[in-house]
Amino acid sequence: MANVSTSANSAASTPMKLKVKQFQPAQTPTNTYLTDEKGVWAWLTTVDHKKIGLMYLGSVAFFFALAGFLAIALRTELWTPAKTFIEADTYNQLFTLHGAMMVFFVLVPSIPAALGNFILPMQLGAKDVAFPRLNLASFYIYVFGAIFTFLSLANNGFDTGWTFYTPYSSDTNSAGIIWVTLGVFILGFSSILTGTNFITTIHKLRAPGISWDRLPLNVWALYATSIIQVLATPVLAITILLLAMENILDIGIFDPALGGDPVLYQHFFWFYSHPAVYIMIVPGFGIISEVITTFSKKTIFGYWAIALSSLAIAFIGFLVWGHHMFTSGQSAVATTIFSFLTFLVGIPTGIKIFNWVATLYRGSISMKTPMLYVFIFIFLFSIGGFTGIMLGALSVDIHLHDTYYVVAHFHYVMMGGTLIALLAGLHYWWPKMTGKMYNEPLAKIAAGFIFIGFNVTFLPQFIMGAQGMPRRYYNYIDQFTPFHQTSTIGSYILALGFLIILYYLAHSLFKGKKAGPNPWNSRGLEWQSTSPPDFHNFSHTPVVIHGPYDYHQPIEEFQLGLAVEHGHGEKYLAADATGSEAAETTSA
Amino acid sequence: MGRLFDFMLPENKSPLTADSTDGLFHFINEASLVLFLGVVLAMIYFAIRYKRKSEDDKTPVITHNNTLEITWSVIPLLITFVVFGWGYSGWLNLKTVPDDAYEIHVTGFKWNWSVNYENGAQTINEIHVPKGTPIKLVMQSRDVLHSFFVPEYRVKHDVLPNRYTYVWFQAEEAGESQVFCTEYCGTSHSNMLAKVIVHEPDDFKTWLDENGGTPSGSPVEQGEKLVSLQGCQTCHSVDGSDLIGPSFKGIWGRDRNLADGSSVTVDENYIRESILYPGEKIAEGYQNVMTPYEGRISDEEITNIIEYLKTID
Amino acid sequence: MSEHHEHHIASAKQLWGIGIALLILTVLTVTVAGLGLPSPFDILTAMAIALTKAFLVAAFFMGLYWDTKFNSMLLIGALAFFILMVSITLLDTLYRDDIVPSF
Amino acid sequence: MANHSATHPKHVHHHFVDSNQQFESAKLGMWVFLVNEILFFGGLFCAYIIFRAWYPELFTQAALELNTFWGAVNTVVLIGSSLTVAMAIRSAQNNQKRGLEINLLITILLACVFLVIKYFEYEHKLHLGIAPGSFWNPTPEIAAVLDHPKANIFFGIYYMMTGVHGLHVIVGIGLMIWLYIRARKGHFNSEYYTPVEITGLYWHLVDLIWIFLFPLLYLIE
Repeated sequence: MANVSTSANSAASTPMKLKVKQFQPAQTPTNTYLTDEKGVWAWLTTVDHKKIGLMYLGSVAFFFALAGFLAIALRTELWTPAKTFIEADTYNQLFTLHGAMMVFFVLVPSIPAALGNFILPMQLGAKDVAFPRLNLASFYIYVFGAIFTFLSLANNGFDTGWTFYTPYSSDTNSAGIIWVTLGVFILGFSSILTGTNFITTIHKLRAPGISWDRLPLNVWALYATSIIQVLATPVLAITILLLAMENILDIGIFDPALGGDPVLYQHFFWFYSHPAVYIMIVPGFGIISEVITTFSKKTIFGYWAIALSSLAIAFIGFLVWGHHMFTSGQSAVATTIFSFLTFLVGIPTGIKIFNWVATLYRGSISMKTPMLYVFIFIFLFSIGGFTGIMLGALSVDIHLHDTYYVVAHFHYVMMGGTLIALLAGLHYWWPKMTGKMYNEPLAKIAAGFIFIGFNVTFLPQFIMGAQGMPRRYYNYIDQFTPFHQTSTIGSYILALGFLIILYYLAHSLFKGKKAGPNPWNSRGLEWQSTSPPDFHNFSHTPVVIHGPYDYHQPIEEFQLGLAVEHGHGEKYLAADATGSEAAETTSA
Repeated sequence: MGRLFDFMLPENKSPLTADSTDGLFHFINEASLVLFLGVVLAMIYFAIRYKRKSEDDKTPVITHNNTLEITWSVIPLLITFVVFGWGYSGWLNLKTVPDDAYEIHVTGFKWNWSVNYENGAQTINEIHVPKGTPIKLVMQSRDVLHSFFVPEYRVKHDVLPNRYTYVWFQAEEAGESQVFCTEYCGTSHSNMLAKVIVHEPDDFKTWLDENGGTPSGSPVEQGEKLVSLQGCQTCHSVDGSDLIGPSFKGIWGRDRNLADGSSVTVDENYIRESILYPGEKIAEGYQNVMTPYEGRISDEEITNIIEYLKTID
Repeated sequence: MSEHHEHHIASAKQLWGIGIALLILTVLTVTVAGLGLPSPFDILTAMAIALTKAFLVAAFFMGLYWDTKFNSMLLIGALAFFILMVSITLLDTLYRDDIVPSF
Repeated sequence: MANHSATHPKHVHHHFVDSNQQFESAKLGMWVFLVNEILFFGGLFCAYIIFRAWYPELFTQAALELNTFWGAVNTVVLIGSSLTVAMAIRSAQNNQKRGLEINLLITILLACVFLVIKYFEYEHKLHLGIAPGSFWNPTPEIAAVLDHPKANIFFGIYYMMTGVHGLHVIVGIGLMIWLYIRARKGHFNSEYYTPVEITGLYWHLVDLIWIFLFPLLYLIE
């Protein structure tokens, strides 16, 4: 190899010279992160971001299965207008638990803490996240939060809905509420620490050559997410703390009986919980950008539009929380402003969708399972988005607020968006994580079940919501019976889809075909390591000379095995944000 | 009429409050459908048209196109401005109560709607209104948050314990409309239903006159009426079936086991205490969920209720 | 980015100077509060003094003055989001129209 | 990685290239964490501002029950401790082991003084029945002065703000003790003093919060 130099931003001030060595990239892994340390104890005490990511993935899958099982129970109860098989109080506790678990234990940590933990350092060419021990700590904080929440079940449980609105939540004499608030409080810190870790990692641990304009869009999305986590989650922590004090001590800030204001609680709660929906969905956007380029074999269309729209969503997302409160009795001024700002947050989301579709134009499109999920994502998430516009419109929201329309809307966004993106990412990176391929035909069948099951479950909910069916109802009036029954049938199909996924993923672990380092021929840096990756991700600090979506460059140029030569200006360019460098290679 | 998404909305029985909402609902649905089909069909078309032929396919380098970016940012932005303006004007209409509106007071409490009229008439879970007149409901809650929702009028507002909120509507036909509570409020949230009953103006006048004035009848009759108006039967049955609280049937004079292990005889003082301060002595096997009636009910009314309870065997 | 990055070391004189300035400002704010200024001005002066103190602590004790700009941006950003939270919530709480029933 | 770790000083973790990258990362991480702390207290400040905007007369009335003198003394104590923490960092940067230990000790001492004063303030209020929430039971004399239906809420906010701040002081003391032990063992020098630096940042933030709490709670009569 003679001189390999990058042309990006050649006008920048002083290009940095790096002595670069070339290695023969390993094709077959020797010492992978899975074989490096073995045994349960090594896993539980590991500070390796990949293992922690997998532990998160396992936990998230566990809670998803549990909360999903609750959802099936709820849907079954709603088969008939009156009691089907459980009591009203049980039903109320189950839907609360379903919501709280799905939000706090599944959606919030799913993509950032599970997939993000695994992929982010690899996409940056780093050996680990900035604070590996903190990373492990945040996993255990998450586990403790979960334990506290389960302890609440042993203490009468809680039936407040996941929103914990006062004064219902502060007046209910159930020890369960105190336990669950404690659990959510603790859980918040897990989220905050993950966010802190990611921001620092992205700023300080990028490999030479990864300038801000070569950052994978997944990293941009995780960056935006981390910012929201750090800015919003502490407000949830203080809100939940105040709520617990309200319940234990009656301090009176939120309880009208003591002179407080229940609507103020809603402001505090939604100041976190609205941005939190972007904590859940924005990392999904990142995955979609990665998958859609790989399977179109084409440069992303509108790199900066997609990267910056993530940041725009993160910012505007903080200004719109009051659209959950249009009927709450907040002032007319606030309502008007919140409604107006709500529409602004729809625009960057639309921009992303248009850019993704434009990326497909004249691509080389391969409909592998991850790509199939991207298509499902765009289909479902668009419906979620358009119905969001409906709910942002003031007069219409008055009619639709707190009905099944809202339930359907946020399931389309959260499940049709986040979870489908998670599935896309899981299938996409599964070979990297495990070194095994899954059964492609079965995967497509499962995707079909999920797509059909999902729509059968939630489309009827739009109709019955608009017809007036309120949410969180144990009994309902007869006219809604057909919609509920269709929805229940859909939920069974959906569950079946997930069972198939569980089966073939487990199967692939033991019997799956070996995956090469780069089964999709992706240009992403994470694919230039072995599958599964080396204990330190890359055997040497990689040097990056092309962007992650430079599909017009021959793939050989991504597999040169360029690495920093030791003792020759060995230094990350992380702090050097100008993004210009010239790499000089010497053959090894 | 005859719009594509008509099947989604319930009948419109209060055009003055519902028309603007419905128009916007249809507009957003139809505009969304066009955009949605555009996106999805383009996506599917590309997937077929540019299907991968071989692993060596070359793709063009199309990094961005500012004209396109601006187009697909500005056009949706303009559409959303229209939606905002339309929604805002409709909402202003919902907030602006006509000056000549007829006022009725509604109180939400776990899990009933109590309704008071100008002449002292009182109903429970039924709101009687004349047709063709704007009606203003002044609402408050006695305990937790509730929300008053009539789908057929497209009106909804939360009902709060510490201040008054209101909705207005004008029903144009005699008949009934369903009322839901849409803010989660505990065990029987889904049973906190009511009906708006729309009368011809003359019928309403007659109804109001018949039900107004001071309560009359024997203590037992008055007690029975009170028990029904206060919604006691939502939680306490009179036929012995077990609801959220103990049944009234055969309660009088019986010994009752309490949650703390002691027992008490059901007499005047126990019933009085249980109405005013329900948290003091909880019956075994039941939760402390009843709202205290201290300050809301007179001694005479309690006496009447006691007389009535004596009669339920 | 030099090869060998030197961390700024504040001189003892500087640190003591800031400490004494903070002390004086504390005495000042108590004194001004004792004067009993009319309503908006008392809180305004108290907050102005508190902000000055906060600036001194952040810039010199916490070293933001010598640090990378990004860390200052973080602090300012946090304050900006706090102000957003308060001001938007005030848009509700200050402008509620309470209606009183007429009978 | 064998050849890699050979060039690594002992305190640098394997995933960092050099000491400087590790230091800068730790500092950035701490600043991001401080952002979260500011928003955490921000919720309480927000509640304060909202209720003050609703009931200005309550706040001026209730502040009379708070002792300005001791509040001011505590402000001085915390400012002093911030100064000693800054001096401790300076000592570490200059390889002055003794200076580092002494400065850390003074900081711990001042933090304890702060808590003791706070304890007596609380004690006095609880004695008068100005207690949080359901323990709210002011003596008749206090009730006569504090004649406001929402007085309990002011003190609810007061106890939350000072209580959460007090917890941060306690955590700070724990961190300082940990630093002191490590300083005794000679872990810190001009090349490696990251824990001192970032704990210092935390401690200054605790001071910053108090700089605002003091005028808002004590100085509004």
